[in-house]
Amino acid sequence: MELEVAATNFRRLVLELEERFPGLGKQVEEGMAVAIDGEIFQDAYSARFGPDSEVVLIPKIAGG
Amino acid sequence: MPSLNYAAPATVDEAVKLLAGASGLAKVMSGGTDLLVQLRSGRLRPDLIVDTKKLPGIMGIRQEAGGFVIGAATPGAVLEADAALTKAWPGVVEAMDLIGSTQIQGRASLAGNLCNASPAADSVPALFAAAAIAVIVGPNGKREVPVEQVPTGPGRTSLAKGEFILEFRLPPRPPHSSDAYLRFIPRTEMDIAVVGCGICLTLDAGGTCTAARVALGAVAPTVLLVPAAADALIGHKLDDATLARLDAAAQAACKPIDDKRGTIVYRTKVAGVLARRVAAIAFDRALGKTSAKTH
Amino acid sequence: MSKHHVSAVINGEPTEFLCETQQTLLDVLRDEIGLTGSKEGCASGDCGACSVIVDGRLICSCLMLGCEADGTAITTIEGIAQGDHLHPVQQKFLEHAALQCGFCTPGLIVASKALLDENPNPTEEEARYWLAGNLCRCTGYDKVIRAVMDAAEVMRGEKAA
Amino acid sequence: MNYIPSDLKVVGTRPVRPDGVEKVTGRAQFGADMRMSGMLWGKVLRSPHAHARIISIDASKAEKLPGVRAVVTSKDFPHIASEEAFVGEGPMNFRDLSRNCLAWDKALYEGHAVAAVAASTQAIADAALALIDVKYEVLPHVIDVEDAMKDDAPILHEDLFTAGVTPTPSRPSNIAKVVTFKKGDAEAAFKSADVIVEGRYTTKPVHQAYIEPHACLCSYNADGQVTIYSSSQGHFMVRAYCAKLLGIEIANIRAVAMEIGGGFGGKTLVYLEPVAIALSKKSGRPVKMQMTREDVFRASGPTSGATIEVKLGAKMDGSIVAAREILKYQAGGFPGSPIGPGCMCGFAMYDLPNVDVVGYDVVSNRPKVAAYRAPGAPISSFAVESAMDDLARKLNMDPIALREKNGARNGTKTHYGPTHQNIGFLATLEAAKNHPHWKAPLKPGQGRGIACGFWFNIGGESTAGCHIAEDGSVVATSGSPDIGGSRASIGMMAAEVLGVPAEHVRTVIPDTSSIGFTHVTGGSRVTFATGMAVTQAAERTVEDLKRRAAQIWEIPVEAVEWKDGKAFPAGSNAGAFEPLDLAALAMKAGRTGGPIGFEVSLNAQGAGPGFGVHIADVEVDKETGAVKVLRYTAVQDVGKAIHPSYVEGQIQGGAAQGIGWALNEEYIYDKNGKMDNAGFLDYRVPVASDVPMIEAVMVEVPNPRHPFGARGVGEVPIVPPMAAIANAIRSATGLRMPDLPMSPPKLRAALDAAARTSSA
Repeated sequence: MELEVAATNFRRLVLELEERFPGLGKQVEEGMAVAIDGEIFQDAYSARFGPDSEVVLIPKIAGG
Repeated sequence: MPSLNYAAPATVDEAVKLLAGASGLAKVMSGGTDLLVQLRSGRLRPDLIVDTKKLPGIMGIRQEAGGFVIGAATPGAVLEADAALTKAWPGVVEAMDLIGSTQIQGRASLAGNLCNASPAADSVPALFAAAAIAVIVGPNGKREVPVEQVPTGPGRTSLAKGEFILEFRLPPRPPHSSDAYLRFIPRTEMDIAVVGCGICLTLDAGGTCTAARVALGAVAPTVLLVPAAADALIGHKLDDATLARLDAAAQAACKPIDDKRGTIVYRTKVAGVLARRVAAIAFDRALGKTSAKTH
Repeated sequence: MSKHHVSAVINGEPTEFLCETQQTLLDVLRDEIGLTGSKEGCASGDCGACSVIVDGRLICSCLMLGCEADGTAITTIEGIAQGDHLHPVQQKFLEHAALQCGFCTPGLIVASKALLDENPNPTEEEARYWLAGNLCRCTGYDKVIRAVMDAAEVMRGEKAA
Repeated sequence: MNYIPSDLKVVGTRPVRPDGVEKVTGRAQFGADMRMSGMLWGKVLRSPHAHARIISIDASKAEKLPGVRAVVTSKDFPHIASEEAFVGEGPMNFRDLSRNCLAWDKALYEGHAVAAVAASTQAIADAALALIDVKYEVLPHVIDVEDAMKDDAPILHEDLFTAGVTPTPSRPSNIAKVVTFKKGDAEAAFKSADVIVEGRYTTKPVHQAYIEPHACLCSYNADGQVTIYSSSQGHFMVRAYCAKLLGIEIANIRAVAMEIGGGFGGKTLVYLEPVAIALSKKSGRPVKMQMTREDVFRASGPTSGATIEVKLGAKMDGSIVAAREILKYQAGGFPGSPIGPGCMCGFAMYDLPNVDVVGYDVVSNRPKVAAYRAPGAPISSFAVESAMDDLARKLNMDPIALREKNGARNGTKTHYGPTHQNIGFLATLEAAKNHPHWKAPLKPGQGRGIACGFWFNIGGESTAGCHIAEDGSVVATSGSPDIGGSRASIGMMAAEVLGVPAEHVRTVIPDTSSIGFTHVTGGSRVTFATGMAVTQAAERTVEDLKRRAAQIWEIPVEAVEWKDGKAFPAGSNAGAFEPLDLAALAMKAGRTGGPIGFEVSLNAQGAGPGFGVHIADVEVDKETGAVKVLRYTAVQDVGKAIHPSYVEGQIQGGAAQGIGWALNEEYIYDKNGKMDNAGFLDYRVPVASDVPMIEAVMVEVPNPRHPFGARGVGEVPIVPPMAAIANAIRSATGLRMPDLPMSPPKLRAALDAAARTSSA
């Protein structure tokens, strides 16, 4: 699913998703990692993204 | 808590007395490489362990009356280091050598391997093929029995209460005789045989087999001596037709089970494969072509 | 039954200890004497982490009873180096990075020393088969075998340490 | 800052690791090596049944046995609600974790912990276990993943409803989760393909099989303070998980990282520590616990077994137009298989326009899976890389050329979303293609295969420090337990920044009360993330040392230059001063601001992904079905190798584990759902004589987000081996072996079946 968002950082993205799709924001916040322009962020509050940024939500990755 | 007693007697009489007089379960220990695992897992709860390694003659190898006498508790590493034994009985030595790791070889013995009575024991098909004699001591004195009469089923032997094996006798070798043992395992080391095969044979000067014994391991509740497979060799040279008959006879003798180590179908096929390969090695050795050990 | 009183020479030190029958030599070394260099990886003789040398022979200390040790001479990993002078096998394990987690290392070093004592010039195949009873899950054995072969060269005097 | 490779003096060399001598002399202390005065031995009673309701547990007889000091069951633990919570390490369902440590109402697999005792000796503890009377109602069990997905399968959890499907199901299911990834329109694109290959593959659960069984020593003091000595991949993880499971404040727990005897992902969660703490609290004595090897196999995490279906569609020129993968992963008794990464990693290496991936996370009556090296990826890649090989054959194309044609490069958008950047896949393929192994002649009966692998690598939270001792020697600290030599690389990075030899830096791993929080050692993150932290700590130290030199010389700090471990005046204008080395500056520390040292905590971002290409040669004994690996070359994009020997070691070790996974390792169950091979005798990890030398080829495509260009290296090497060997077997025999392990009986049966077909 692809959609345009107004948010420019991860926290605002979560809030926006929660508002548009109740429950989704919480799920993203707690269960997913975010990849911004190809780079995976485990905890992305500090990350900013611009108008052309590719923001992808993916399952969290642990490791062996 | 039940207590476990331990004794390391210095004489055979004392050992027999301890074993025969034990009130609960008494176990004989030589190398202990099977016994200690069973003890640790709780599968076996003996009241007494009688360590035989201090008994005179039970450790070591000597030549006697043209044959060899191997002390029952002699570790595999000692067999392997004995050049004369290795030359005369390469199959018995390589079979013993295949049991476990270098570390296991420092402890494991022929008697332990035989009396643990696993159908997959590596040294046992070689001993069967070799027509080895087990010298058994017990409350009624000493008796000598062919090794193939010792195991009677998985984990069971024909030894009576108070009896244990003191030594093994390997018969004198006629000219052009040799033996060989191979087993199949999934790895290169450290596994229990999926199938094992030992063959001992004598050839005439022209390379025709005049006597043979063939034994298979891990294809029945006990190691099997397979006379039909021996008959496939006797009177013949090593050629494709002989090997094909041997393969068929070996397969026909198999009564294996499906388990975590192999299937009925697989074990049966591989028994035939190994019989052919072992026969080829034994023929070569008997003809003096090679004595190289295989891993 | 009361405990067994056992006297043995461990790493050159005359040592006495008490043990119960079911205690293995490994249990005794680790829990009674405090020599924890020998490791328990399986307690069934399948991993070699507890390898020690008893009267010149390499064995798994988990497959020998403590009470059997009476009158024996035992070398454990703690007795391989001479004071602060590492054995060539130890030195080469370090140089070749032949250890990662280091848990199987004591057993591998004891087993490798026993190999080179018996066969100073092993082939790679001989070294691999000798050490087949020492499981290592980290290294894939590559650097372990290189370290052993290199140590053998040093011990034969063909190469400076 | 980023360092210029040609300037590096320490990074890229091979010094002896700081903990080496301890480990070759037997002095290193692992989890089971600790003792405390008054210590008791703890032992666990485990379920003999694969699936059973626990009706009652009567421990009264055990409690009366002289020497027994405590018995605990799940009743001694706080009740935790089912929700994924964060305790620093990311999501974990703590109710499930608690139930895995000690079963609540149900035993979900054979070996599931049910009760535990603490006694003065091991023998008494064992005897006490036999006196605990547990009444079970044995329930039907299910082992296989596809059986567990059937409508009439025994249900493990009445409250488990499949997530990820609409509408939300009304019936409980063993399918915990469905994950889907879609890119383009695969269905339509398959119709445009010239060539299609399809395959169905299965893998068995395999265990990490670290040689050190889990072990810990825990002490609960009367004041509520707890000390934990244990071997794990994260002592902060142990602290957090124990706190959560037992309702203890985190600051009241001090966890000490003992040396860890291998983990490979299997020591990223707790089994014994919470139980030992509960026993210690109840008995008032320190409690030591260690698993037997059998316990390790029956009760600690293997990775998933799986069923995977793959379909690839390509044009005659080799360009893949559509790809589909369906993955069903066993999670064990509780949800949480690595299905997510499994769905992402299989096709991550390729530039594919149309992709459909569906993954299922499925519970069954087996031990709860734990992470294992590149969790999820090896299973998925075994299937995809086998199918790629079949596709290359069908197209009559070189298998490396097929991968080059479709290989991901910078700017490739993956099917799971992110666009690849700064990746080295094509360089890795190039190095494999140019390696002499790829062109070496083969003898009849031998075969060669190649396969590729991908892992994301991760960053995350790490703390490291750099402290200058009073004499100028250096102590580096790392919050990451060292599994495979990371103390060496951490110390080397500090030494590089400080301009001193590696031997001048001692690296230690302080306990959880003595250094800042750090995530588990996993995901190949330590040299990257903790390495970044130590580099920054050393850089701050250098800045501080320059400031102190400036103060001593009474010149501006900008006029001080740091080089080769010394402060110099920067050029003649700065003044004529003798350089000050670390010892000189340390001696004056008291007069220039006090102790010298910095600790840096960070959340590292930008761990670059890694790629591997493996080449395997095999020989098949067609009469026995035995496969011998003759030659093995593993090429990997490692970013920058900080300590090349340990990078090679990771690659070699991962490849050897993969060889075991390919040929012999598997969990075997009997008809009662009990594991039939819980020991090193019949769970067959490779021994020294099973494997050849493994040539590790390091391709260095620097990761710009790390000061030295490092990428994680530990996970990638276990991804390609299974398919590389399967493809080599296909090359030797013409047979596609779709089921792992490719054990001798299976291969002989396949050879026989092929012979029957060709003769018929």
